Amino acid sequence: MKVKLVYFAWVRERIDKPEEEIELPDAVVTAGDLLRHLKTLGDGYEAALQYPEVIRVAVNQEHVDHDEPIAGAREIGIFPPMTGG
Amino acid sequence: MKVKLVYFAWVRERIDKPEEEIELPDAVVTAGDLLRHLKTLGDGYEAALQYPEVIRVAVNQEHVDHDEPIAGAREIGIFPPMTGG
Amino acid sequence: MAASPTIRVQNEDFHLQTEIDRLVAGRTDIGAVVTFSGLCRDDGGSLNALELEHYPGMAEAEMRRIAELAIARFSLQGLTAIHRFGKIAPGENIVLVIAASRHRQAAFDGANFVMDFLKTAAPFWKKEHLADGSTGGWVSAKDADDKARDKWR
Amino acid sequence: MAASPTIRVQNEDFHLQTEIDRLVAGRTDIGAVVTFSGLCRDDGGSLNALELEHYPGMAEAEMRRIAELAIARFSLQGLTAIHRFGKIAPGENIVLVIAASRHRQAAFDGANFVMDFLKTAAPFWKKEHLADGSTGGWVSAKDADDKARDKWR
Repeated sequence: MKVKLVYFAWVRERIDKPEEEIELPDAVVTAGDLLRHLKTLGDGYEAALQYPEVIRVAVNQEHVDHDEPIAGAREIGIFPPMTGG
Repeated sequence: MKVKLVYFAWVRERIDKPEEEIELPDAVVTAGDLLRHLKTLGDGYEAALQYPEVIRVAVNQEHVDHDEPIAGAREIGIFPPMTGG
Repeated sequence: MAASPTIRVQNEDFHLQTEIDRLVAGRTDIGAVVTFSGLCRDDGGSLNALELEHYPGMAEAEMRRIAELAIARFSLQGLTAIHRFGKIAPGENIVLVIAASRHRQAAFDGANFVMDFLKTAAPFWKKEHLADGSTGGWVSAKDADDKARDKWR
Repeated sequence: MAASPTIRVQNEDFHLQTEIDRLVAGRTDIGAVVTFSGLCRDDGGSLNALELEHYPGMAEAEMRRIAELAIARFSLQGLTAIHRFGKIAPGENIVLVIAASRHRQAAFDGANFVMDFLKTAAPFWKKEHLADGSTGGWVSAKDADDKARDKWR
């Protein structure tokens, strides 16, 4: 599955790019699987996703929990807890 | 004791004057005594103070309970429950 | 030093933006501003105007007392309370409360507290003037307003 | 029919009075308007600016979702939520929420609810730029904000 990933705040800074398209292995089923997979892709990913439990994931611009499947995602956002307002 | 009484809203309308100075008998000690005394002064007072328990009293522009003494009052306000805001 | 409230009782309308600007201008220690505007409402189209009567002197004094309680209780950085009197048509402003604080909940609570006490303790009374030319009588005080006030006990 | 919220995410400042006027103009069914303004605060004088980053598209969508929840839950007559992005100096506006309703508590609760969820669910992030030219880093999310949100459960 090919998917567009978009990164924000310090996740974006550590991975050092705002977005990318990547091909996901079949074993990546849930949002949590995706974070674990990305973490293996290099030092920047490792630094960004060191504590995956704090990372938020949005599929097609809607929040999802880490145990939710990402099948059918066109765009997946990956970012730290929100601090707006 | 001579005191200035000021009336508001339907208390004012029923007594049919906005204020007056009256001489109080010595037996009038508390705010409640004052209401009971005023009620005897005529039909308008009777109509205004028919249900004295709902009437609010302010001594020198500060709310008082009906059992509080009014000694030393220069001005006593008598009015229905407030409905501002 | 506790902030000093701005209190006004007036016939003329107020301008919310002007009052906020006055409260926050040149300051960088305010993180949250909550305003409450109370307007003359007319659901059924039967109201011509509300007439607001007040107890001059005592109205300002009560509003100031309530405002100072709120400043102390919620550590507010600033507070403004303005109440109009006279005839007010549907859609027009009646009352404005502005609370400024470092953090958002204090500003919400401060404005809410002031409104609850203002409703039940500030000497104002509303009389209805109906569209058909008659007088709808004096608005009755609501138990719900006493209950709203009691939530701050 | 439920009111439709006004949602905007923008770089430029907003004007509170204009937004209120837009919400209440020509209406006589609104009795209460509560506004919340969140400002960039700098207690110590060490902050040059906050930089607000957001997730375009999702930020608006989340704000709209939160606004529609608030309208339904508190029977609001109108709701406006505006959030800025980009560099914001101390004393400047960051966010505005306006809730309009028949009665006052619904307007207070509506604006408070929207702010609590906006803080914890709308995709915005704050980075500090310090007066000495350095970067203070990203602002951390606060447990207190999660707790504030959970009071609506």
